[in-house]
Amino acid sequence: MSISTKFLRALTFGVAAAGLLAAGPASAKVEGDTIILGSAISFTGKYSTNGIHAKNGYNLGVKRVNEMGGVMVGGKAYKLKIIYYDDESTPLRTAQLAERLIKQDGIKFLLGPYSSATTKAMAPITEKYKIPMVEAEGASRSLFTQGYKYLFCVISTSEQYLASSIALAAEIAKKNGKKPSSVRVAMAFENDPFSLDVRAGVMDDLKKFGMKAVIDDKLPRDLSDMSATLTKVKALKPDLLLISGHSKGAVTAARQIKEMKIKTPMIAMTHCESAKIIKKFGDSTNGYLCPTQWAETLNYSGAAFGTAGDYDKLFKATYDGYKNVPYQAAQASAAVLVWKDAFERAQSFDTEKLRDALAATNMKTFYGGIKFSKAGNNIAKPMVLRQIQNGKLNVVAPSKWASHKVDWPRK
Amino acid sequence: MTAMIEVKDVSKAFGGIIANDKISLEVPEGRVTGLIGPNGSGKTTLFNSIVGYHPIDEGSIKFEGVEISDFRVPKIARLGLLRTFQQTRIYSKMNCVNNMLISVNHRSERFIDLFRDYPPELTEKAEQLLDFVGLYSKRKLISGDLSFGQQKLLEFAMALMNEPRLLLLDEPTAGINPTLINGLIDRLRRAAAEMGVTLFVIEHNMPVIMNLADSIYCLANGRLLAHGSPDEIQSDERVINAYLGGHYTVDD
Amino acid sequence: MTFKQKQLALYGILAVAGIAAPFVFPAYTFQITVMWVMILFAVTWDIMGGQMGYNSLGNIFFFGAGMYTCAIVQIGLYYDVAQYTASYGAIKVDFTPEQYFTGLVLGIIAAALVCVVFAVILAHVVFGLRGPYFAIGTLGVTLSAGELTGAWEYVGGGGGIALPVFPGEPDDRALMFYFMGFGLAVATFLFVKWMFSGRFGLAANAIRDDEEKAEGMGIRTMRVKTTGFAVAAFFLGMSGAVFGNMIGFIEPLEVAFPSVTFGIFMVIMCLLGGKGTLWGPVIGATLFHAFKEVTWTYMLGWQWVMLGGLIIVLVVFFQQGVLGWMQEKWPELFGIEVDEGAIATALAGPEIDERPHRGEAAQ
Amino acid sequence: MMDNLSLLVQVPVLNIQLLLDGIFVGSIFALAAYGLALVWGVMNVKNLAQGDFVIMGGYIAWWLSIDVNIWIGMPAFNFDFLWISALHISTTAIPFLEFMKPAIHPIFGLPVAVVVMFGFGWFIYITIISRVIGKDMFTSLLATFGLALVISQLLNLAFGPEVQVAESGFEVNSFFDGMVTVANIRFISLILAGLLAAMVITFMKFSRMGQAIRATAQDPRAAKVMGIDTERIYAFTFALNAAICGAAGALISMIWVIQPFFGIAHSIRSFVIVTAAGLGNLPGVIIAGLGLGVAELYSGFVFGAELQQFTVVGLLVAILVWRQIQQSRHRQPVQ
Repeated sequence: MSISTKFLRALTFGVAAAGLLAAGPASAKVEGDTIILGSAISFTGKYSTNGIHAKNGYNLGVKRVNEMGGVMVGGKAYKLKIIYYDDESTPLRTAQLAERLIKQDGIKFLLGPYSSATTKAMAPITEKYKIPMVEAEGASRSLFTQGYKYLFCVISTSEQYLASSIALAAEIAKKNGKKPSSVRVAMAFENDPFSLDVRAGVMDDLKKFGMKAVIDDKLPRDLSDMSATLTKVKALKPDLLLISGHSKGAVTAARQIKEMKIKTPMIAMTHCESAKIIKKFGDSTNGYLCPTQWAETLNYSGAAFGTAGDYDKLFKATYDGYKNVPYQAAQASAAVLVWKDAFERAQSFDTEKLRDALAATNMKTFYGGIKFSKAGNNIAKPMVLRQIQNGKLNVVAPSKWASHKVDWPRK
Repeated sequence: MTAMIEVKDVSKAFGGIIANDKISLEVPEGRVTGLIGPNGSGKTTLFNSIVGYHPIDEGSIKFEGVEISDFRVPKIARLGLLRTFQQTRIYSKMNCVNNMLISVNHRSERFIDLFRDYPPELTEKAEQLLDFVGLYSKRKLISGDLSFGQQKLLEFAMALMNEPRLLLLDEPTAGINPTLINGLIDRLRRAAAEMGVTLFVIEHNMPVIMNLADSIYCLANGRLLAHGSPDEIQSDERVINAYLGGHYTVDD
Repeated sequence: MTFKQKQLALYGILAVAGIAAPFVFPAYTFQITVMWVMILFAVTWDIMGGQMGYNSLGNIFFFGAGMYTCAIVQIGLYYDVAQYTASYGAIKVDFTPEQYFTGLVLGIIAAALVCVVFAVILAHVVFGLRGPYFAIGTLGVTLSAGELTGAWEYVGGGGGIALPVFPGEPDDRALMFYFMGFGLAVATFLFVKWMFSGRFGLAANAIRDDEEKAEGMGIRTMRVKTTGFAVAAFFLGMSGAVFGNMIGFIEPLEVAFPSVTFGIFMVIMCLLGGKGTLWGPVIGATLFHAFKEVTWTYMLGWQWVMLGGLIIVLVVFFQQGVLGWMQEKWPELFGIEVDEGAIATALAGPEIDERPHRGEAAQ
Repeated sequence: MMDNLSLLVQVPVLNIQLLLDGIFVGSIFALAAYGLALVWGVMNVKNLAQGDFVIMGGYIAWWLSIDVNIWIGMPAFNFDFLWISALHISTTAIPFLEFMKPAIHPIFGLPVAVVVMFGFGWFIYITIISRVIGKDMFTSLLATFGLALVISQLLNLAFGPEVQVAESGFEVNSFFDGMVTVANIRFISLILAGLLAAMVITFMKFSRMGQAIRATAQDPRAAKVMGIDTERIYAFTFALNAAICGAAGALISMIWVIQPFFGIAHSIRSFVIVTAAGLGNLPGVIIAGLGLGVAELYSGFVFGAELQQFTVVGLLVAILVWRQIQQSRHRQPVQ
């Protein structure tokens, strides 16, 4: 046998193997009485904790919808089902999986991935294929300045995460007889799309109040130590310390704030509850302000799950090991409800009709109101700010939703 | 008769050990010059100094009138001054012909030449030289598979392929089957005579060097001990003493 | 058929298969495109790693550098890059088709050229390092590049850049990037094949076998190494530019400078196929890509463990790779002659071959 | 940047904080780096999984320190793709196996980590490293890279990607009006690191095994001729390295944080230190380790946290280049 035929064989084998094995199920959007949704989400990699929260949320949403008789389209009840892929928490993989879901699996209805970075990689592709996507985990505001028409997001955008804490700081300054512009702010944000976006929102608010950022550090993604930044905090004594870095950043910060006895009167950080800092660091976390998309104490309610509190109970009963239900899960369930609602109003599986139905969404759920702006983000639901008070998360701002008064300065 | 290499007062020490101490010698063009001395007398160090493997502490080395003591190895090689190694070094995963082809001299090579093919004349020449050292039938073999002696011959052929002006040979007969030494000496001589290559040879095998060289330098303890024709060296008391002190005897 | 004809036939079949693939398997266009890029990775890594014995762990640097260069050119031609990449309050952008294609083409060219410049500069930094230090040093360069880009606000830092959107149908977009990837891979392969057919190939192998000897014979080793590095950089830069646009969103640590994924994949693919050969990297990349896609589909969550296991098994037990193994098994297929009696004769002598000489052998 | 520098001058006491923090963590870096220098020097293995060994040790100490039901707290591997999932569920279903694991203080977790990692190191030596020794230098780098990948991914599957902390619960001391704070655990960890280093050094100097290791490092062939079982020496050395890493990891989990993917950063730190100090240069390793710790903190303070990681890899490149310039075989002109 000659050398070239050998090469040829090896190559054909390789190509054939690649083709065969990747072939998988070439299913369509709707199979029999099942509507198939698709999602690429983080099972591995740095976002996998939250990715799995989101997956649990999606699954609970699907389970509940199916239990309630499924989705009624054209007088027929359809069950929901989700095909998942693991995006490994990297946008590189998400983009590939988006193609795969749409082109190979024939998915026409998508649920979003976890994190802004991966959603940023996914949105241009769904947009190109005109496949509607309801996402619940990508908050970056820049997603909604691109004019995407097929992207719908049930959560509040990222610039709102820490905005209310700045407003609160201004309020407190006034109450203490100081000008809001005298507030000095220290910031430590992870160097990734989500946190940079939160930071951009904060910068706008600072400008609005005339406040000054005395520290503006960006935390590398695999930083295991913040003591250099916190040493600066000690020296400069800011009035407000803002931290954003997913769960990882929250744990590192909470630990070192405790250990370095940082005395800043007001500290706000994202992802407190998904990082479980109360359990880990106990009393030292008292007084932290934690923005949240959703809280089980809010008096929202909707058809599928009842009240926010009911959802909380159901979720804890369904999945082991949750002390607090992370909002990442709740909003994922809400995204499934949005799809159900859209199918039933559109009475069709046509993606264009569904897109229009999604755009016209206006519903009340356990997660709060959902109504999309032209850009696709949810404008019917505020972010709330909770404070850790004696190991409990209590809503303290905005005042419309507040159940407790804010403790200032924190102990 | 002009001197091809002029070594003047060259010293080289490693740490506290003085390997070469103010050595001066000359290698005349077109001749075979020998370098002998007991183990550890500094012969290989001197070779390394000449071809540029390490800086020298003091002195001067001139090749065809050009001071080369601050040049580095490749540059000196491109001037036409080449050496073979005591521990034979060839490109062991390439076949013999390719070993030869890559050994052509790089004196006037331009950047663009890197992307050129070898002209057929070169392959022809490579095969001729392989034939000259008796490796023709093994030309397609991977050179690492050759026996030690054959590798040594290949290395010699590679050096000739480079068309050097001067070739420094470090113990060409070490490890070669004694019955074949005469054949090798014959080839060395023919290389010198037919190809106009000046040879400078380190050798431990006294009969070989006496037979081969036109003149011989003897080193001992890092110093130049004696210089003369083979006959003079053979009868030089100091040389005999130096060797008797070592492991070698000069019984012909 | 003669060897040459068979070879031509093989190339023909592969070319036809490559061109037909996106039309036969339209659903897999994206994955096959990635496969071509993987082949390009493996082939370029082999220039230094396989053929020259310089095992770099940092070649992916050029991929990222090309990606960012292209992005800066594409955007910078029409907008202010700093404003475009600002994470919030981003300016509304709209690229006309003409702007898009001009930007893309110029960006790819710039990526290639900038990477060559980087390669020449880096060559002087890293080629003095030997063995493991070279591998670690190149890895260090790439990691630093990722960290530095992440701290560079002009290009959006860790927030990344969303690249201009292709003005047209998604299927056309997929096809365009497919043919860019395919074309680049083929061009790389042919260029490397041509480059290694001449003096460069022998010089590279000489450096691999014994660099000191090569220097001693007067080979301009630095020139050869720099050239090899620059060629790899040239093609990697272009692949980065194309890949970045294909993904549509780039950021420093995971997309542009993925040193622990793509950066290591290159090496593994070469080892799998057989390093230091022309076809080894191609075969290795194809098999590896297939393996990866399979584990990603059927072993959700465990794919990385599998991959790590594959690396260990490959490196420990199967270093010669598929082609190397074939070469050992059937050397005659590869035009290698083995003298069965060589070792026996070597031991018994005669040392100088007294068998037929040239003239006689020819008859 | 200038602001930060002037801040250091205006509030000089901050330097004490930075220096102290740098030294505390640098001592742990030095410990892990010493292990690397050991396997590198003795068996010429460049262990890219060094950092992952460290993180693994950290996870052992952390897991022992938390208060969990043994089965729920067991590594929750997701075996969805295999029949093994059934197996996992059946074990959780056995009621009498459900008991609470007592929480063990991380300081007592440290010796456990050392022992477990020693065994793990021996196992890895037999399965992987023994087949890598003697092959070309790149092989050990790649094989241990694969190993690093497997370890970090398994840790991730088992414990999730969250950052974890082994809480010591010790007091924090304040000095200079609260400007300098030192957690007691950091002092303790420094002392423990010093003690461990002293133990290892004494062991290497005076025990028969230590002497055999040093003999093997100098000349494996001669050692073999002298009747030393080099294979066992290698296995022991590698296991010892893993044990040292385990200790370093336990300390890291107490004073910093751990996460499955932080291994690579620790590996690079070890390489930086060993490359800067050279093999077999113990004082060098200690100084380079402490220096790296301090350098990281200062760069984080002065240039901003975003360049803290860069400092480590940047230093690696800089040291390599500097070494290259030093060692390059430039033929100097004769003066």
